[in-house]
Amino acid sequence: MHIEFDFPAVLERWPSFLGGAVLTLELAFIATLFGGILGAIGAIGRRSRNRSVANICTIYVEAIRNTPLLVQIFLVYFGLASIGLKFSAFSVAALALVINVGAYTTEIMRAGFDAIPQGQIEAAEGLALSRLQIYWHVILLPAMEKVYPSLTSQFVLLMLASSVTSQISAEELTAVANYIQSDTYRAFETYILVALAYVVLSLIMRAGFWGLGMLIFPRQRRLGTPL
Amino acid sequence: MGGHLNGNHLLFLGQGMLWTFGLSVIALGGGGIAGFIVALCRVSPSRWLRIASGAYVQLIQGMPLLVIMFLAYFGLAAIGVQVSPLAAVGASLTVYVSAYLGEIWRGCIRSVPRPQWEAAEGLALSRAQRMRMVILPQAVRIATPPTVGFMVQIIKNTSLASVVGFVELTRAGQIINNSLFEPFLIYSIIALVYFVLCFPISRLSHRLERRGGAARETLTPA
Amino acid sequence: RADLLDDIMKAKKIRIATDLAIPPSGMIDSNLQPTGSDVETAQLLAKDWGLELEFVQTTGATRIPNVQTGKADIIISTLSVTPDRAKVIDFTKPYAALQSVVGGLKSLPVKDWPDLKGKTIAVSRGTTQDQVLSNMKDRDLQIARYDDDATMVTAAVTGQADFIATSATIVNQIGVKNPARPFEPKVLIQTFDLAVGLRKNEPRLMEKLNAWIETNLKNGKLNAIYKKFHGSELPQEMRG
Amino acid sequence: MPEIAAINQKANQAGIGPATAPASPVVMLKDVHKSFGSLKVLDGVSFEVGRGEVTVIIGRSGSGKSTALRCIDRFERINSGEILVCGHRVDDPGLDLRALRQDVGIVFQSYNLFPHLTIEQNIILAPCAVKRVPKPAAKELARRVLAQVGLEDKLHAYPEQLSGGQQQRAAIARSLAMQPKVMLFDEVTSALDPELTGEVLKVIERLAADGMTMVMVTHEMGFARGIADQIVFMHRGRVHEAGPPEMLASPRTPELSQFVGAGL
Amino acid sequence: MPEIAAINQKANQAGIGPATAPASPVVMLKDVHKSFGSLKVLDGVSFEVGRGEVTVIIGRSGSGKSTALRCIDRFERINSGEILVCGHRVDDPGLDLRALRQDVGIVFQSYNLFPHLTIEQNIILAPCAVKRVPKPAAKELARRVLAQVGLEDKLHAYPEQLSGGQQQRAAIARSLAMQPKVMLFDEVTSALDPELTGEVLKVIERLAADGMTMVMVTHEMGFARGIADQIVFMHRGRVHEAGPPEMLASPRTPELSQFVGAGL
Ligand SMILES: Nc1ncnc2c1ncn2[C@@H]1O[C@H](COP(=O)(O)OP(=O)(O)OP(=O)(O)O)[C@@H](O)[C@H]1O
Ligand SMILES: Nc1ncnc2c1ncn2[C@@H]1O[C@H](COP(=O)(O)OP(=O)(O)OP(=O)(O)O)[C@@H](O)[C@H]1O
Ligand SMILES: [Mg+2]
Ligand SMILES: [Mg+2]
Repeated sequence: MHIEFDFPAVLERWPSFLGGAVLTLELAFIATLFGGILGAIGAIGRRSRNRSVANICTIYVEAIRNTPLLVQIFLVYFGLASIGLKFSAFSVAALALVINVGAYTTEIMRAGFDAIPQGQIEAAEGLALSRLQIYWHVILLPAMEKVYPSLTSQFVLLMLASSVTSQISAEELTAVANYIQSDTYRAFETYILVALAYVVLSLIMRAGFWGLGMLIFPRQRRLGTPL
Repeated sequence: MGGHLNGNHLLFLGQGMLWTFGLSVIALGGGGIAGFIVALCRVSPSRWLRIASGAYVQLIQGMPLLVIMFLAYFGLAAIGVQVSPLAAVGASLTVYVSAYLGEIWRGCIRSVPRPQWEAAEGLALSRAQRMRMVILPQAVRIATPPTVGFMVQIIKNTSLASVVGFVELTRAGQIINNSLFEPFLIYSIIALVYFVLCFPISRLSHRLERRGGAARETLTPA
Repeated sequence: RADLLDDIMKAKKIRIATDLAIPPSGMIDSNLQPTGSDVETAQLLAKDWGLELEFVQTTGATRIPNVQTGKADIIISTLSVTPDRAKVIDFTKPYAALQSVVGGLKSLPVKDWPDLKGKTIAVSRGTTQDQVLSNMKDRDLQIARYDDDATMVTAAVTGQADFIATSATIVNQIGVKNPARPFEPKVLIQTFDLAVGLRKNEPRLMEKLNAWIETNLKNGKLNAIYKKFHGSELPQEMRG
Repeated sequence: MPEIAAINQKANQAGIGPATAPASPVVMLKDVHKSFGSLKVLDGVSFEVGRGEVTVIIGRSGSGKSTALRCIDRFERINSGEILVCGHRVDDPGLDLRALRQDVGIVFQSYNLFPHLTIEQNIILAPCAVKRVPKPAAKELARRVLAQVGLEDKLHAYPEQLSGGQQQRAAIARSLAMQPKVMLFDEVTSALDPELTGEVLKVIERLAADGMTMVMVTHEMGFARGIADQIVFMHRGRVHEAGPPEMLASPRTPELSQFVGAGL
Repeated sequence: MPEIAAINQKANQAGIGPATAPASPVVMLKDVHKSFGSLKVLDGVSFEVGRGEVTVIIGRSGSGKSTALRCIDRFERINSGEILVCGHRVDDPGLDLRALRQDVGIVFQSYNLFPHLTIEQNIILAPCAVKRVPKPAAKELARRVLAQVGLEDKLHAYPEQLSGGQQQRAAIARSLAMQPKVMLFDEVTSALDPELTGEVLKVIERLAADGMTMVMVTHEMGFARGIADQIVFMHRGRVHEAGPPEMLASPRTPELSQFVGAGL
């Protein structure tokens, strides 16, 4: 074949790569934080005794999980603009990602909530704790502990999926890669580097989640149970 | 440029949908078999097999599918191996799906309670017999809901096959949109089609999950 | 190693990489047939050389790898020539040119570059417009990059963008889609030469393509195709 | 043991020692019926428990013992009948659940300590969250109830670091920290080996001696005989026989005699 | 009961009745040491079990009873010492594991029936897969061993449709179907209520009466006293006392006397 690899030609753009990687991480962070909160609320909603609350949460989950992220991003970005609300691409990208990962998190957290033995909840009820107190003190943390691996995988997946926000002018890693590759026409070098960058980012995220796990699950820290 | 959505366009989307469907079948068929092997390696008594398959899973799960497809199609060609688009996409999806399903299934095999493994061992069953007669039948019941749930992801992810020239549902929509400039209409239609493809599967997964939940409880007597 | 031209002639078939999602150069018509200026150029070439034509569907990002790895023979897909790109693939003589402008809302009082200071301009990522504007560091422009023309146009139609940098043809199209937001060309950026791309070191094919382009620019066929889709003539000096 | 005295102050102030006869009942079930779907589980259960009294419920598996206990703390809602606990009308749909549960402590077979909290955190959770006891006072309280069950040194351990018997005692301490007026125990020793069982039963014996009102389901016949003021033998959702512990020695019905004989 | 006789044919052919003294030992542990990481669990355990003998291991939780039992069937590998079972050198790394396990049947506290198979399928699984018994013969065998444990009517039930005691008896039947020479039981009744416990113990008593060699861990002291030829009291990973059942009545060490007394 007639391909001579020239990594330096692409590598010299490392500040752009770095900028893109940082933006990707920022998006992932915001989506993880708020998506996590949204997911916890959604999961509580899905288990609510109030039928309409539960139904709304179910519709949210099903609508998001069964349509592509790209389409959701377009609908949010252009939809908001059509009704006169103009936000930066970054805000919209972050918003769309939060909504998206919130739906997945809802399902995962619900499974975690369901996995808390009924006996635990009854013991808490027997201690006169209110429903909210039970969620907060007895269910939330152990449930998160149980589903922590799936939860973190989902967030890493989200980070990888955030590449589609390049479509609406968010300058994350893939966007930068596309720019560099069309500027230099060095597609292979760019794609190989971007693959490496994503692997590194996902390792960073996993390490971060591991550290976070150590922090919020003190029992794991004390007893050394592997997460 | 311009013009209005007509029957031909819908036909075009329909063809795209068929590709989406076909690619999904390939992904799940190939990925299912490979994933099964990965899962077995992940629980293998051999340390090296476990480590190697673990690294494989980590690597693949750290890469966007788009990049895997790109490297499979163009990267292999660059080192002199010409592959057809279908082969490249099939291989990429197989590799990608195998990493995820392998990991899901490993969890399911692992979640068959330890005493069950020991009971089988105590009956002098060989390792293969234990797997086949005792562990796998139980793991399958646990594995069905997450596997079916993962199918939904794959159906949506086949859209990335456009990178090697497949005009599946999303790409078909893009092409039509780029000549009609009706993004709302077209993307809403695409969303709807995906929803129609995916929703029944999601529901199925829920139903199975509820039944699987009951099954799981019976796995740990007393 | 084999010569690409011989291969093409032996196969009686030429495989041309074209992105069918970049109107008005490549798109599909309402009968789902490929159409656009690049498409007709490709068809003309195949006819002249007596070859069967196969379009290799690409996206913007995969045009180059497709010829590098031999999955397509040449690219006719609004490739504009830059020195960086010329290190990776070879370009023929230009067969067309693209007039790029900054278009803006009719109602906005913008006449020249200074008026665009601090304004956000939407472009298609990685296009030559993108490169040129990105290099205008002193003009203090904000650039929003979209993945393709359609998304960029949608941004303009819905109000996410008040300025776009693209061809004049596309700028005029926006008002048709949303009469409430008519756009007009405001500032001329530059006229870019568009060339056919092929993998490096194929001198015989290059020679034959150059000859063909020269002939068809002279006889006006390429100009006619261009005018049909872009609404304007090719620049005088190109027509020879 | 001054701590125990403090906890049981009220009972003692009322002048009721462990051995005196019941005054007005603290727990009363009257013709309680309860079905799960078509399965009748309680079929007209009635009994009373006086202040400071220990009632032991026995019966074979599935006879409805746990269900009866759970109805008392409104973990199950009954279909008909009347339940009165410390002045709360448990059968009333408008019952203030949390007020009821402040007066009633319940401990199950599976200890159900919260695994992510240390023993101290397990104990102070409810007093702090429900009764708004300030943290330092709650910690003091935790130390006191743990001493009561002989676990003062396990304050900062996590449940999984404790043996089964220790976990069960910690669960009892957690209930005690809410200073309940009645304690319910559902087979609290049946997951334990004889030695651990002994530890837990000793704790319960001490509670009884201090005048705590208790209802317990147990299979430990010897223990039941020793501690109970009243024994309730359930069979097929009914109270088949009830009376003082001596009734175990001379069963009136063949069912009870079979049950007592079965354990070898 | 001709079936039982058939199963225990070999023992009887050897002329060894239930009450006779042991001949050459079927199970022998000699100075067995076993650690989990830094935790020493077995610290020089030795005992022997003769053909047709019943040995009961007792001791408090964590003393290493289960571990000792598991070492006999090579579920755990020992660090040093010697284990000989039916002529198999269990401590030998090159041991033919599956041959050993054809000679040894083991039953755990959690019955571990395979939930996806009927009782019959549970029972014929190993004979068909391991010993290549043809299906019809295996089914005949299943019927026989189920009759032995009093469950002939449950052939086609799934485990979850059985009560705990029935599940445990089915698990014993499954082991019997492999016609083992030794049976190991690890607290097989401790998840059961007194009545169900009685059912299971009766089955084991019958096995003992028919001359099966058995090693069992149990907390049922009364039962141990009645059935054992030898009692092994473990404490902190050692055999603290061993001897005939009468030793329970007059413990020589304070540990045993505390253990025996603790259960109230
Ligand atoms: N939530 C429930 N739904 C349906 N049936 C139930 C439920 N809880 C209990 N039962 C049934 O009610 C009957 C009585 O159960 P209960 O737990 O009160 O018995 P028990 O006397 O406590 O038995 P055990 O000694 O085994 O604990 C049983 O047949 C049981 O299967
Ligand atoms: N796989 C293991 N890894 C680490 N420690 C273990 C393991 N299995 C058992 N232990 C430890 O070894 C010790 C002895 O355990 P073992 O199960 O033999 O006791 P036991 O006498 O059977 O007790 P119990 O009556 O509670 O069943 C315990 O301290 C236990 O925690
Ligand atoms: Mg019960
Ligand atoms: Mg044990």
